[in-house]
Amino acid sequence: MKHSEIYYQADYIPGMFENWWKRFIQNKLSFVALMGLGLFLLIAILAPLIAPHDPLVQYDEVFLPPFWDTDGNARFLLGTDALGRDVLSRLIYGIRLTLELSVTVVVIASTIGVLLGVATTSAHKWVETLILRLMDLFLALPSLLVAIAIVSVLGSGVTNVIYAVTIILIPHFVLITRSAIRIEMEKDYVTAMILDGSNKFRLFYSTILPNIVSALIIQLAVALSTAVLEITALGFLGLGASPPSPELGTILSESHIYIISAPWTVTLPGLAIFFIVFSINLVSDGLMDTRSKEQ
Amino acid sequence: MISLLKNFTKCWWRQKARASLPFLLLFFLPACEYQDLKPIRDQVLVYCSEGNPETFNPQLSTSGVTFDASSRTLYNRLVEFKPNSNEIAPSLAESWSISPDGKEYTFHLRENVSFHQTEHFRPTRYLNADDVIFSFSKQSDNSHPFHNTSQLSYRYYESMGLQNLIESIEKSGQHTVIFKLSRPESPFLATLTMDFTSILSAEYADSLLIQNKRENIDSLPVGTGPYQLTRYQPDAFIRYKAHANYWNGEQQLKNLVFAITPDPSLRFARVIAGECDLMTNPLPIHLMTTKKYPQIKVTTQPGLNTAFLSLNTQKPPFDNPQVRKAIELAINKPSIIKVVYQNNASLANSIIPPTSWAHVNSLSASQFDPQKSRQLLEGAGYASGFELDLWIMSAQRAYNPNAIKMAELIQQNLKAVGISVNIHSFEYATFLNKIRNGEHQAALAGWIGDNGDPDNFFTPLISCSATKSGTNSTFWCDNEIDQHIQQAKLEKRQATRYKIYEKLQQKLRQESPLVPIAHATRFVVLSHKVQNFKMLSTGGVSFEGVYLEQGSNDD
Amino acid sequence: MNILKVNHLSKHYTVNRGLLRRSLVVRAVNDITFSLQAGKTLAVVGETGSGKSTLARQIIGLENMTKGDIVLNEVKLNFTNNDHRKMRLNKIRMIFQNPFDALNPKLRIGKSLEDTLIINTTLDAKHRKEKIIQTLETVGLRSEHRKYYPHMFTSGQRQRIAIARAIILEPQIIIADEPLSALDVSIQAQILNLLQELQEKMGISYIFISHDLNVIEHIADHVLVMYRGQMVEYGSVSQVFDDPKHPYTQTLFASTPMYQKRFSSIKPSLGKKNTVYREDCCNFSARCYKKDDSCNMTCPSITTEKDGHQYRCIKSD
Amino acid sequence: MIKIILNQFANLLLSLFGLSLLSFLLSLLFPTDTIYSYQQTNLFEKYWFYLNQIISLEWGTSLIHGRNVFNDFILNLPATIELIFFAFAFAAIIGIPLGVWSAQHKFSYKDKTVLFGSLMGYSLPIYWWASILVLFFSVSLGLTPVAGRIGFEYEIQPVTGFILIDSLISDTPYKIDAFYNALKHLFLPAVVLGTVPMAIFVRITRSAMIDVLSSDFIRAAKSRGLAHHKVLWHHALRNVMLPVLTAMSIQISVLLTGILITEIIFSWPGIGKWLLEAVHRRDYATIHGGILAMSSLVIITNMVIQVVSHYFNPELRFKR
Repeated sequence: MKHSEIYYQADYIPGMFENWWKRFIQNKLSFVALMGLGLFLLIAILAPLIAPHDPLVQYDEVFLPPFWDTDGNARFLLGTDALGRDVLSRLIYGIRLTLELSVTVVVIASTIGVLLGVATTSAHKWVETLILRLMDLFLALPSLLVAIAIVSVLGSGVTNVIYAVTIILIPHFVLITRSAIRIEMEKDYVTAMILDGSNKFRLFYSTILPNIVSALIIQLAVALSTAVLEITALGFLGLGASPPSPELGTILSESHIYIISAPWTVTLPGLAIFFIVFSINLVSDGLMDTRSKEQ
Repeated sequence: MISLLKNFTKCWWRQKARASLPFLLLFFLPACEYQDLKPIRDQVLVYCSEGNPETFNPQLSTSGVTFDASSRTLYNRLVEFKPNSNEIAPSLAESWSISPDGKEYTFHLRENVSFHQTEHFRPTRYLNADDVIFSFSKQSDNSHPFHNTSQLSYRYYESMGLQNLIESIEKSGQHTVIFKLSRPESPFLATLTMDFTSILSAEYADSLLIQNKRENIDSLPVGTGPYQLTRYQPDAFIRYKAHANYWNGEQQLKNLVFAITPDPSLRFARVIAGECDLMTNPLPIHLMTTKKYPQIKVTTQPGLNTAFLSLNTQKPPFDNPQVRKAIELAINKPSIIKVVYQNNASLANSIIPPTSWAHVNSLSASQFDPQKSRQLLEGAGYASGFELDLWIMSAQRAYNPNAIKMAELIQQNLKAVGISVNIHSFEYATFLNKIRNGEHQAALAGWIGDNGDPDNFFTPLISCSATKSGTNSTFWCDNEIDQHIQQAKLEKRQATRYKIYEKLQQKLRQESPLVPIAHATRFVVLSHKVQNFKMLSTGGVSFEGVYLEQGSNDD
Repeated sequence: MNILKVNHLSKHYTVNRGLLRRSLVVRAVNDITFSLQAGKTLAVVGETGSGKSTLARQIIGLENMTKGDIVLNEVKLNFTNNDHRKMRLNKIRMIFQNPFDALNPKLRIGKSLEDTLIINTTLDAKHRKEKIIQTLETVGLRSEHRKYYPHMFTSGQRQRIAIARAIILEPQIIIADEPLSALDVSIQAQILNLLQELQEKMGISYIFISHDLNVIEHIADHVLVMYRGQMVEYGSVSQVFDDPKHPYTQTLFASTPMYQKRFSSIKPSLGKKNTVYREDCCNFSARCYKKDDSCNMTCPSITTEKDGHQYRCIKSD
Repeated sequence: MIKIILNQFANLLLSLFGLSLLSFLLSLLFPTDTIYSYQQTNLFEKYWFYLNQIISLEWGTSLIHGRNVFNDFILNLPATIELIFFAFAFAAIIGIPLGVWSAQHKFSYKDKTVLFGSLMGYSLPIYWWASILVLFFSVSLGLTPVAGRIGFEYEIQPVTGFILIDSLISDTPYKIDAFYNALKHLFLPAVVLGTVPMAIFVRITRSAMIDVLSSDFIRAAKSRGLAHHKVLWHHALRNVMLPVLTAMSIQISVLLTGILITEIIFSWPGIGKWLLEAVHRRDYATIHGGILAMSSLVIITNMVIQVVSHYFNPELRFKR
């Protein structure tokens, strides 16, 4: 027996996730972004508790500027909008609603997309071709155009926006899943698993999934930022959630006409969207970084 | 500070542009070229208009946007109001006389009135009686070859009841026309000032008939007006040039452009930036900031308009007057006036605005009373409320600066009495079409008086005949009321008419087929360069006599 | 006793070359026959693309055969029969060439090994753990290594783990597909020793795929030389190494430094491969230093000498 | 090369076929669409009829204006192409050099700043970005026009439909002024539309450049003593262009998404504004035709770029 090549003596070997986390937070920026994103999520979850006012209630003070302005009022920290509604509360609920919609969309799209992606790798050749062709077609088309087509068939409104954006996102998940699985299938350890007599389910669950999960998580982050942008864009174009619903894009489209006289009603919701998307993008950048370090 | 920064930026870009590659020049040099363009800019008046005209034939429309672009620019009527007054003045008719029984109107037409000379039509004769007869029979005669040139119908002609009123129009010599009426009608002269009575060219129609291009009469207009159409690009602009042989003298201003800008914020920005010289219907919030911009000024006028919530009385639950009343009580009008109009409007208790002589001051004011409203709803069997689809149009109107806002306020108000409102927004033309078909349950609508006569509100808005032409969006038809309306039209004396209208308005308050909300004050924001601009009492814009001051105001 | 017999095994692929061209039949493995005895090692030699790996994949059951049959423990294996498949997977195990690719990077070593046991045995958790520890120690690792992830190991250690994974089910045959080629020379020796140690202790037979003649001479009992899917020479190590009959085998020796002296007279021809593949004929002729016109006229059959040494060449003397 | 073109063409036909199926489905869902009131009972015959209509460019007439949808599309297209061209130019002219510069200083704070900035640009909701730019440049500074394609004082007859060309070939005395005025109008929309592609260009150029700079042939070139800038511009950039070109084909799709928003905000009379206004007017004939036309345009452009990038890629060109 030869024991000459043992380097690790530690009793505690950190798990895969812990390792990943350590690598991830090495990048300070993505860590800060993750905290930011967490903050947004916290705002979304706690919205009813932290919002100072009801987002729909209209007070008598119309177009009150934010508190730092000389005409500002501490009662309405970020001022009021054209209807005398508290901008801060509308922002808080807007973050909640927008994130809620985006997360819903991403969850549905990723589930369907991954299942379809798995299906293409093990289905009949012509089913595979059909799905892939369709996905290619959808990918080639401008996403907002597809969404508009869907919304103009189904009519505007929150539910239809969810359908539209889901359909936009699915192809990405299908292709990512498919290509990740195909790369995995070439690996010797997958062959080894087959030679162990593993069934397809176990093969997927214990061998392939852990290896494609990082690709999927990156795609989830990318999809989330796309979803936020598309949902708010549809809202802005008047095809999304209808007023007075405090969806960030809808808020923007409502207040857009006041940009010259009451700029805070436009800049603040825009900034909220920007920071949400920016922090998601920073996080997904960090995820990609972590992944490339891993390989 | 801003100007300092402005100068700095200009110079900086200029230096950079000189020193660097051509592509930079392409991008940044243009920003420094503004001064050089001044002279041409001064020869064109740009009006930021609110939307596409439906057509260039004013006979086919009821919308002010269409009238601004067609009747007031391209055409003339037999008679016209003097600016800012209710007094009727000659126009294409030099003079007129009314028979003692009030049933015969004789008009003597002006001689040497020439039509536009355009790329597609060269007039060979001056205006004569044939043109007048053509313009009216096109609307009245179903078998007229030009009656069905468009999918649009002659809504005004029908809703004003001219079909039954005018018995015949006869010509007596080249320049005399006699209108024979079936009954005396006191507002008839005022009706003839209205846009839909604009005089078209019969000769042009004949030439189109030969070319088999009849539909061109609506899209490529030929009129007698101060300007003629040179180019129209939908959603972008309408170009006019001065009519060289205009009977009232060629306009000093040679070029006129309507820049189609539905977004009110963009309109305002364009006026500030000097891209437009004039805009109507600014947002109230913008009015508060106009002092910051020395290059512009604001003129105001109490408006001859009413914004109201129209309830479709053909559909439950609004077939029940109790429910309609309950809706009126639940709506907080003062708050709407404050928030939506920024107090630039007066509260409406009736469809007749205060500027009209038929306005009744003593009318019982509508109270904001949710309590009572709820009781009424309970009494009508809607204790647990109901769902309501409220239709609005996305475009801003003279009587309603922000329909979405108003709808949202109403949504809140009605929520308090248990009615949940779903707001549906439509583009202007779609909105009108759907309303006309009676597809709505409730809609935020409005009316702008266009001939100064109170009948102009009653007949189109609540008469039975107007349910067919579609301007009566409540589809409410009451024979007694209709009789009152007719009676008032026959009466010559204003005092007696006032009595009838007073009764009418009281009856309307009880029935509430519609909920009057506000009479908006009208505003025009314009550059100091614009001279001699007068607002029309009826609400539209006319550019006759307007000119630009040359080379002043260098900002 | 022959635990494995391979008779006339063939694998043909049909390759589509687009709409306009005729499809092509590739004979990856063509008519291979050999047998393997318990505790013995058969080395398969050949250049890249000679069909060694396909042969291995066929024996282990990853690919079906076009012709021929495989007999394991006197049972003629049927590809679609589940029992046969199970038996084959248990009795024949495989070691891969690249130790970096052979272990799932996301699983701890113990988990990887345990999966194998869960699927193939009825042992409970405690016994599985014992078995894993025992196996790890057998291949020269320590029990706490089961908590480690693959990336924490050196390539030699990883190959040990791969071996552990192969022997944990106590198979009769291990197919090792170039198990040493990715390793440093010093570690190669260690792994080779380990493999021999295991053979002595557990009586495992190896099918050892390699192109390293040195190693083969060291470990193998028999040698099978393949060229373009065909068997060109087969015999015991001493037969093949002392007296290679086929020109291809000779060329192989000539291009290996250690044997170069003995075969210095042979000048490997640098010609291209035969452009036309002819089934059952000599496909080496274009590169053969002995070829003449008769090579293209006659198709060689397998010559079997009295001592069992086989080769496929008409020009060998 | 011919084979590649044929191959791409087959792909294109297949995509267009799929697209026609999808839009056929749409037409079944829009019974209001006058021209497609099918007489046929059989679904296949309906489709055949539909296909014939589409190929013969009989796309129906707008329900609002009553004008031919295809003519409308062609009328609005030049404005969009002009805008896309300048947005692309802006994105490439700023993005590619920035990416190269960033790659040269890789992992330094300069590089990190550029990356951070590009990620910001990538995250911008452009409808908001447009508002901010208008507020600053047009309203506060008065440097750029607020909206539109050219000042209304200039009357330019459309010949090619491209206002920059039309203004120069027009026989008006103010044509040079008009040209500059049109350029000024292009500035902000092009910047807004080009921001996201620019951010993407920066990132792609940077990573491609880092790959190329660390490759053997660049090191060989450097060791031959070639001047730094020569190595960079002659050898490295050429090899960077390929991934950038590929990225461009994806950007076409991104740009068209941006077009919809940018044109609305700047009242730019192109196909994006045309389509969205149709959506708001429920003008189904125009919506249908517009979506079909824009989708086909994207697919065809993608194909062209694929062929071009094949042509520029020697590795792929000589591969059989």
